[in-house]
Amino acid sequence: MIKKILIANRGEIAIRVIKACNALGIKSVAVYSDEDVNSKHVKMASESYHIGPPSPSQSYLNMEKIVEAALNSGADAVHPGYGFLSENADFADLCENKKINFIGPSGKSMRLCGDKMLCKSAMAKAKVPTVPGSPGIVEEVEKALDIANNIGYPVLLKSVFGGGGRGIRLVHNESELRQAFELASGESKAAFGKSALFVEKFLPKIRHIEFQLVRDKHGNAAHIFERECSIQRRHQKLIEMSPSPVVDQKTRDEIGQLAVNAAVAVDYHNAGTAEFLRLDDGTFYFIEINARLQVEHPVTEFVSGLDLVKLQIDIANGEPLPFKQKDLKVNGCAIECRINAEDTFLDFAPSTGRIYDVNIPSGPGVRVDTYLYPGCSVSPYYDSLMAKLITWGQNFEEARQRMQISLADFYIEGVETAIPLYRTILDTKEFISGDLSTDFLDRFKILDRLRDDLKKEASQKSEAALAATLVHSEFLKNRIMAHKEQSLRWKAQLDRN
Amino acid sequence: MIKKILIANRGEIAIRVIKACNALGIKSVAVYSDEDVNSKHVKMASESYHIGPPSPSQSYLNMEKIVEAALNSGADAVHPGYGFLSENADFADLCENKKINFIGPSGKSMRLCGDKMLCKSAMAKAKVPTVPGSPGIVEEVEKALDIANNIGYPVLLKSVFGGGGRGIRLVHNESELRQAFELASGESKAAFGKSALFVEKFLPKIRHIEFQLVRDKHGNAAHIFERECSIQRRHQKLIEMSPSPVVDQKTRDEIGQLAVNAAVAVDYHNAGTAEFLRLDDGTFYFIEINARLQVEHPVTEFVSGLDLVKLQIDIANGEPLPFKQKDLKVNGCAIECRINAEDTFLDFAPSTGRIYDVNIPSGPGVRVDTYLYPGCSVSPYYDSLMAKLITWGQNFEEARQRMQISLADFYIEGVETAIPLYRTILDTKEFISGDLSTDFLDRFKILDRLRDDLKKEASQKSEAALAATLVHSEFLKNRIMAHKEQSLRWKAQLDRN
Amino acid sequence: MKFKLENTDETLDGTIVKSLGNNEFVIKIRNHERNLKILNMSHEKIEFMLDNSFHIAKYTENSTSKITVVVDGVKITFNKRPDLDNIVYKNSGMESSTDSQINLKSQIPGRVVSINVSQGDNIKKGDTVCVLESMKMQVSIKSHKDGVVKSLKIKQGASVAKNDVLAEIE
Amino acid sequence: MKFKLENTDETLDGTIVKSLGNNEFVIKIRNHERNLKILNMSHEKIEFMLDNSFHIAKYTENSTSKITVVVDGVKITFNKRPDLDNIVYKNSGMESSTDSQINLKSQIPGRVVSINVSQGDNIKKGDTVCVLESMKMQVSIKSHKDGVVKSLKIKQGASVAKNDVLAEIE
Repeated sequence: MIKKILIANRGEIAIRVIKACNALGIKSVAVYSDEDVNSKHVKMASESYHIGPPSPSQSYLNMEKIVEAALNSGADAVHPGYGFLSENADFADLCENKKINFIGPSGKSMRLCGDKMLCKSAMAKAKVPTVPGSPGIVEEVEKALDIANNIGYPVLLKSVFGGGGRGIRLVHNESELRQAFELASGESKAAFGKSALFVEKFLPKIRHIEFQLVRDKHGNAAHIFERECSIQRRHQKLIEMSPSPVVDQKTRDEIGQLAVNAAVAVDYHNAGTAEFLRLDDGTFYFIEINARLQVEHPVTEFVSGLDLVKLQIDIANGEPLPFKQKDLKVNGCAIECRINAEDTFLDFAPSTGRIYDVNIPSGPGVRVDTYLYPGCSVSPYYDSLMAKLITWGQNFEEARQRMQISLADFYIEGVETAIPLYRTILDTKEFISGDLSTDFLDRFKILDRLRDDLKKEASQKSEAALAATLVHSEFLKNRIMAHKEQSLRWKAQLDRN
Repeated sequence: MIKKILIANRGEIAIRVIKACNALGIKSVAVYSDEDVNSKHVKMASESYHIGPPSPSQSYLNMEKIVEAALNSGADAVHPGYGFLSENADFADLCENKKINFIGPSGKSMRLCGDKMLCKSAMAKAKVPTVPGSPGIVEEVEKALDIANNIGYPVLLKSVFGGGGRGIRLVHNESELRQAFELASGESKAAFGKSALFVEKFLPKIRHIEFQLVRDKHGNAAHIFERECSIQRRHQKLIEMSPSPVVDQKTRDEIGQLAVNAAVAVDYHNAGTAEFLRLDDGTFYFIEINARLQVEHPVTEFVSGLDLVKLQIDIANGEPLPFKQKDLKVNGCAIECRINAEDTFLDFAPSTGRIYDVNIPSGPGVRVDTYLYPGCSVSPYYDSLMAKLITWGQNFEEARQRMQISLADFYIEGVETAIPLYRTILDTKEFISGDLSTDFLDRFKILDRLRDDLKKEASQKSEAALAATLVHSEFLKNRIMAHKEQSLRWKAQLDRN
Repeated sequence: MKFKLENTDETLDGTIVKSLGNNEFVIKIRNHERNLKILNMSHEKIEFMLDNSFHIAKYTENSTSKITVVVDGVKITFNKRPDLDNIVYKNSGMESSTDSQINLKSQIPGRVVSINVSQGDNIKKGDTVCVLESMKMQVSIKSHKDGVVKSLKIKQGASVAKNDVLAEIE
Repeated sequence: MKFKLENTDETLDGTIVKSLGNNEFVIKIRNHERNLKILNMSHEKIEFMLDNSFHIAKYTENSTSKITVVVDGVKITFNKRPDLDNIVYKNSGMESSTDSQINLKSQIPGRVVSINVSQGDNIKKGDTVCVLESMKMQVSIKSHKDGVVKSLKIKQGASVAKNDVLAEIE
């Protein structure tokens, strides 16, 4: 049984795990870089170990340092959170070698999840549909042309060495494909010594829908419904919800079963997420397994009543799942907004610095996971997620209303956030009707609407602002007067001396 | 349809109602006394009206002033919260006369709920069992003796003019009863010009279990399960939970139906509470209907998923209940701890003043309803409830664990609270096993255990405290040194001049 | 330095062994050396790591004889001269014998509802001297000793603060 | 006094009509008299009731030409001399023409990952001058105009703050 967990992370997720430890009577061990001396996770843990300078490569990605802290503290398990080392198979192996229980899948399973091509072929065997395209790497252009003809144009030509939009070419016909293949192959050989291209169908308008899954070390598995995460900017999620407005119980059962099959195919244990793309015609394609706890796990916790971190710990302890698939039922609806430190109008560029003041919303059906407190700092060294605001309602509309009032109540002084953007999005008829897609912001020109909303809001508050300004001018004038009088008194005194 | 609600209350419940208004797009109007100029409810409402000096009789109990504010602000409804005017039938009538929708039962129904004897006879007609005893006032001692013989000794001889423990005599046999009757009758005649005594069975060890009920203006009614509120001090609730550890579904259906019958018997509409006493043998006796929203309504909200304030507003709007009894199912378990400003070791005497700092707990399944913010004040003019900490879990044990960590996280600097007491109670095997009763604190000598826990805690923290003390001494020493040096410099300068 | 812990009657001794610079110190408590690193400090508050555990301490009282710190929310009082002092911890619930004291003080803030004795009255320990009201609650204030009411310091309807003297009883 | 609202291009005028004492004032906005009661005030913040509505305003910028207040969380900038000023509201997303400016400033804080130009280079508007990294994200900083790189103010690996000058382009 795990008695002491080192949390190899920082920020809100470290705090989330510490709270789970506290509730279960497990000791928690925090680690921190120089930048995080005053961070909340350091203050909340039972013990805290310093692991290096601010740069992640020297601290939160420094496996040796972290394992050393675990051994020094006597921690018998490590929770990796998300990001950092959470999907690093070597770290998982290192922990297991040192007899530290890694709260996550095995290194072997993680490697399978992390390798696009291996994962794709494992899914093919398990009959989990992936995006149509080449089953593996395509060496010759003629083979690529065959596949493209088969699945239909337009197609994407991708490099396995790419990622996050790099090394991807969109082609509309045979001649474009021939040309692109030659170019991409050349580039790849120049850069990596070999070409490793594959072909995938281009999907123009898609939803991102993922299934939460859990699988224990005895092979018991279940999915805990879907989350729709289609509201994104630059392929990063902004708003997530469960259930999805386009998933009915039949679809949930069907795709949920595929998600479970995917987990079995890679012998996954722990909590994890099977990500899918969904087309407007209702087709789902598996894309990958995120082999860790997701940022957006609270929406699933709200609609299932389960504590996913506790489940992770139980699974790591070798316990069987305490429920069967049929025991799980979606209760109401939950929405999450990610409160990032970034400037919506500067293309979501980071905005860092000291947080002078913060008001954290609360109320029925409201949950906030955050590291913020008045006087804390948002560091440029780490990711921009400061807080997650999650609301629950008996139905989508109640969750949405509660989100709106909580966004209005959420005040963060010191950095820019997307809170005004979320308020605009949540009021659009498109969001309310569930017409979501990953290009939602562009498709509905949301930033233009945001500008209008901000103008309206400024107009509404202009009289109060003017009143404040008038008082301020008066106040300054009096201070200057008082100051002048004092100067005169001083001068008189000096004259007397 | 209600568009603007005046909230005739203050503190956490005013804030709770304002949040409900915001979520529903209804404007909120706050009222405040001189004492509450800086209170949070005043800052959160759409509009706020000053209604008088601090003393409740001149402000929050001042019906005319409040109705005037409602009319001036254009509010079309009044929410009374709990306490103050919430169970004042004249106020309900006054609102209705002024065409303001009173969010609560009719004045007539409220009068019936408020009169012990009328209510008791209404319940007798509706076959809702009340505590055995005289059906009404007993004029003659022989009649009292008959009844006592019938229900069995010991019995309580009570005066209708009493309340809160006053005017109650415990008698064990016929001769004691004769003597007590004579005395009490004489006292009552001297004080009120007439005697109005009744006899009730003495119940030695009881649980306080109440049922939440709702009834709309069309006569549709339902109960929303029970709350067990047996942990009390001086007849005031400290800890509440739903479900009760001794209520199974069969009992819930049966007593819940009695609660609904009670509501019908007094033609109640609005949300309300039927209070019962439960004996160890499983007998339930109805005691009264609380004709308003209860302090402890959030535990019911957690296990039902319903928003009771929203339901109140819907009922006031004349809408039918949106569910039937069979749609309601208990989901998990919720516990509430009342965070009062009072000193456990001074017999729960009030503790008022400025709140220098406050940390409000949060996390999965945690809700806090409070008016606290750093720098606010706890006024001696109003009741001592500063905050309600409510936690939910899939089962009692999860809710209890979450309550424990939230209590540990809840930091209030400036006044005394029962937080340490709650931490002790929640760890006792008696609380965990559900062995609750209204004399829980005495029966298990909880204050002695609290003293032991505080000693243990002080012991655990003593080394850190000593370290802080050492640093402080050093710091002071250095400051004194620095000060001396500066004095010397000044002296030298003066000497030069 | 030796300190007596009021809460538990333990005696602790501690010293600062040396400064390591950079706000780090080696201290010795109960003959064990421990590392102390100050993160933030003001005259009323200190945040520090003691070995690998974070603590926050607020100084709430500091007299020549005792110091009270609230560490991680736990109030701890040290007597600086453990040999001389024998004050009983407030939270122990055991009030020290106050027979020798003249002043009857209020332990709560409130409004004076009634005064039940007059100057010159002979009263007994436990007799109600006055009734205060605070937060809708009426609290009887009882005499802490037998004696004569020398003077009354309160008026009906007036407010009293915590620790205000209500009456002198001799 | 007349103020132009940058956010919407409205012009508002307001004056303090009189003081009622006890921190209450009558003010006139758009020719309507309104009651203003100050609840709390410091040089950086004011809490007040305007008629029957509570507001909290923080003063974040005050120069001779403009004043920025955050009212109930909404940032509002007034130009004090509406006839002269024509600065475009930052949040409008429309950058003012900066061709005449020499300094290329960073709009984000970050670490310099690479410098893509050298002193004396001829560059065009939109050319990448350097790449900054912040919060795991790489951001290319592009020239705001055609010109010659007169000087570079940054070093690889160094940190820059928001609004730091990165290069001079003439």
